[in-house]
Amino acid sequence: MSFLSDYIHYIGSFALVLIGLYVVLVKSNLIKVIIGINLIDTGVNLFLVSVGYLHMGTAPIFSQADGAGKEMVDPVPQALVLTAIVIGVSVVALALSMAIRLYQHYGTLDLRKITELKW
Amino acid sequence: MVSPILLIAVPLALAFIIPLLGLISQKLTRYVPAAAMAFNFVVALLLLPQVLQEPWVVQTAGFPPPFSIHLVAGPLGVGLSLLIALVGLVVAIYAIGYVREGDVARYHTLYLLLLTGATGMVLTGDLFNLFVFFEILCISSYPLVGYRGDRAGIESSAKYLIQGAIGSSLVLLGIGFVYGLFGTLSMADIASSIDSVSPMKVFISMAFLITGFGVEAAVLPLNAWLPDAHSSAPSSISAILSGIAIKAGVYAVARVVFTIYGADTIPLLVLVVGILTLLVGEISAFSQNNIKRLLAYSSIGQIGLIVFALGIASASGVQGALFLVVSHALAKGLLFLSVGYMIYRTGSMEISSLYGIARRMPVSSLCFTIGAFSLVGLPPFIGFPAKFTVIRAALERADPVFTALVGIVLLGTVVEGAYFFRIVQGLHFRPPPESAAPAGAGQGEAPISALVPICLLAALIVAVGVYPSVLTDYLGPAARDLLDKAAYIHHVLGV
Amino acid sequence: MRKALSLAVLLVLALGLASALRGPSVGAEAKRGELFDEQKVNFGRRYNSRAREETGASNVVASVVVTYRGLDTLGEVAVLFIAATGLAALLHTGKQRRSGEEAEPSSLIVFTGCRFVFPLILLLGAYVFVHGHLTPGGGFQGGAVVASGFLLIYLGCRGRQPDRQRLNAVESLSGVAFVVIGLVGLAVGGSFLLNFLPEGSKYALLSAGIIPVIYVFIGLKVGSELGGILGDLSGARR
Amino acid sequence: MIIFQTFLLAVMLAAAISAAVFRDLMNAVIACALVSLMASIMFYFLQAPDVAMAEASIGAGLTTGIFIFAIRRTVRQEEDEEGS
Repeated sequence: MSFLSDYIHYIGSFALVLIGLYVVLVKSNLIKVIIGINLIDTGVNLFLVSVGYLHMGTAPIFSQADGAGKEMVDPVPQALVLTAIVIGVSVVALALSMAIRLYQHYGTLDLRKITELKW
Repeated sequence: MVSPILLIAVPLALAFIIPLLGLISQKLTRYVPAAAMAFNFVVALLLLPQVLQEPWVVQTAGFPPPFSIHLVAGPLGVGLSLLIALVGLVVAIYAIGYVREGDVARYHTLYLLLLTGATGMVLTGDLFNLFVFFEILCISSYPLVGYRGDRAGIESSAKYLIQGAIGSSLVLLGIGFVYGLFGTLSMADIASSIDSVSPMKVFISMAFLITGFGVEAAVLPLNAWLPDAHSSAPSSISAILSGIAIKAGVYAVARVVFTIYGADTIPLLVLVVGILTLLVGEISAFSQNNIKRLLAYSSIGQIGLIVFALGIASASGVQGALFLVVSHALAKGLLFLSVGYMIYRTGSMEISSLYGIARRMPVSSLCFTIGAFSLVGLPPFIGFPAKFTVIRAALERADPVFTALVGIVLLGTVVEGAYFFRIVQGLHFRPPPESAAPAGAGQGEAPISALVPICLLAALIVAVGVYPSVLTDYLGPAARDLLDKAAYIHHVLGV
Repeated sequence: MRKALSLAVLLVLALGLASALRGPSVGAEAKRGELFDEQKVNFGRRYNSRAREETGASNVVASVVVTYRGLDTLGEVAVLFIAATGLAALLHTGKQRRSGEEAEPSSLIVFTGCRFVFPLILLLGAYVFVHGHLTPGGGFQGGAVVASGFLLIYLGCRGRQPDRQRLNAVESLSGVAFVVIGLVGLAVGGSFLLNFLPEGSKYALLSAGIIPVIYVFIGLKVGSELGGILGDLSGARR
Repeated sequence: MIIFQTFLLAVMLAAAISAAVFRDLMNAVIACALVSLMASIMFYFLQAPDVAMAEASIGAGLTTGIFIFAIRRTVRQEEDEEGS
């Protein structure tokens, strides 16, 4: 059981990263690839937050009720993840606008058919 | 009193203002990047003598270094931001006349932010902050590559974005591992406690960081995006991508490897990767018919040479690498800028359609020739002392392996010389093609707003080539800044 | 071929990740604090023990985001600004293919409902970013809530679009304000983004110096940027 | 508690796999939103309420919105895979 509680978050986040990477590498539809990028982002964010997690810790927010006694989890990875989430949504939005433009040019989103240039 | 933070804060504020300015007058927005880069140039020039004495560690939010983001304005950081401001200023002046179609105000916003990202990368002393500025650099270059909105531009920009996004995810994973291991993000702090962790874990985090930053640095297996992106972007953007953006990626890799993990971890692998990148780049360039693709592949070759020089990991090797960074930024910027109007005038990127253009555009062709000769490494230009320094550094090691590698480098130079001489000969002496259809875009020389920056770059290349001591006096402290881990830690943490 | 190659890459990555997991040293469970002397404990412990005295904010994450790592936040706002700008530049260059795409207006009930709910969502967003230094939430979350209000407008109230010029103006002004606050800190105390306002009393709305001020600007900026992105992607006319 | 978190992770991974295999892009996007939602609940359990709010509003809400806008302006079906 302790193995589960120690590692489950890492395993989940790495599995998510690997699924996303699989989608990016294997799929040829551009929107599917962007979905893959989104999955990778979520996985990496989950990993970062798990790094800062302290077993039985509390959220890093002081409140009037109590707070003394328990140790708080690490706030730094949470701040990093806030940044990473916003960067992720920026990349996804840009990629989608490119998908729209590519569709206007080629009438398809299949990366195998979009081969004006050599890869 | 100027502070290095102004190098980042002022361009950012100006970039935020551009949309407001666009409401008043679209024309005014064209001058903002040039103004911002001129400001940066002056500030960096003022800071340089001071930081040569002692690096300036800038704290933010009023807390001492390891606990809040800090900038480390050492000789290397300020020197590179001076280079970025110089090339950025020149290209910004060029772009005032060159970029006419499309959404001009947005072009200039993105362009300014790209340079801000590069400046932030070379100045910051915090790992995650490095990542954020890296993202600013990358994300602003994606739409700029596809700025013209044509098929090739959007396609290469989309492919660039996919590879770049995977690269940044890897960097973020690496940062997660580093934070898990050390509980700190300040590079000096990590470096000071690197020995307390098992080498295997250190290696894994390093592998993630290097692979991620390596995508932007375009080392061998990770550079599939580069020829497409550099050749389909507008010429002014190609100049910046080749001159500045790749160098920023290389800087990130070098900073992480040298400062965090120490110079003695450089394995032979880096040298081999550098040499392979050099060979593949030069040989692919040799077989190109498209002038901008050729220049892009040549950039790959030059990056290979820079990585090789960094891989020597001695003081003189790093000096040579920095010299190459400067010379390549100037020369490749010059080449892309001078080619820009040739392509505009002839309406084609084929080398054969540029034959004989020296009669119509003498100044541009002359400047192209200067840039090409400098890249090959001919004596009166800046490329010669740069390549000479690298080769001398490699031979100093007195190791048969290094001697053999120098042979391969010279072979690459020969290939490089062959294709550049072919183009130069074509530009000046071949008769123009029969089907030289004037595209109605005007004949003759490029406008004055383009000639001034081109001639400025050409003059710099010749001047530094004749008096290399202008630069070499400064390269020593800059190389020490990168190599001397103990001094870096001492300056930041004060221990 | 490509599939096999991709699977090989994935396998290598999976092995790397798995080997990194062995041993307890990933994660906050690692006993980092004992390895070093007092001065060099990890960031998180130091912030948790000192942040409230140093910044006056009850939400440690907010104080980390805005003061200790304020430069990151500025960069991140710039990234979102780049995305909005680049997206508009990409979608509005070249030929405009827009003909007969004018959808029929939505039904009266949906239209009225959206118009009724929209101000409430804005209010919620404002609440989230104003209280960022006291409770969970802050500039990004509040901005995202505001943007979801715009999403509702773009989905439900076709034909009645937010004024894009005004959105852009809000976006620019709040970005400039963020940098200017940072520069005021530089001028006053010699350090960018210095917390130069009084800390006030704990748990009060007006406390923690510049943190709520900056969070308000971040909220406005993120909200208008994400709203602009949504507007551009939905194909609404400008 | 840990059992519940494991269950959440299992749902998240199942949603991710279905996002990978669904032919209909709209379904894939909805599965993707489910992944973000589960991640957001995970963040809450990991004592990160700030991140949970951001992920729920940005990841599950806005990202889905922009995906849907983009799909509306392009195609909804993924092309057949004819081996590569």
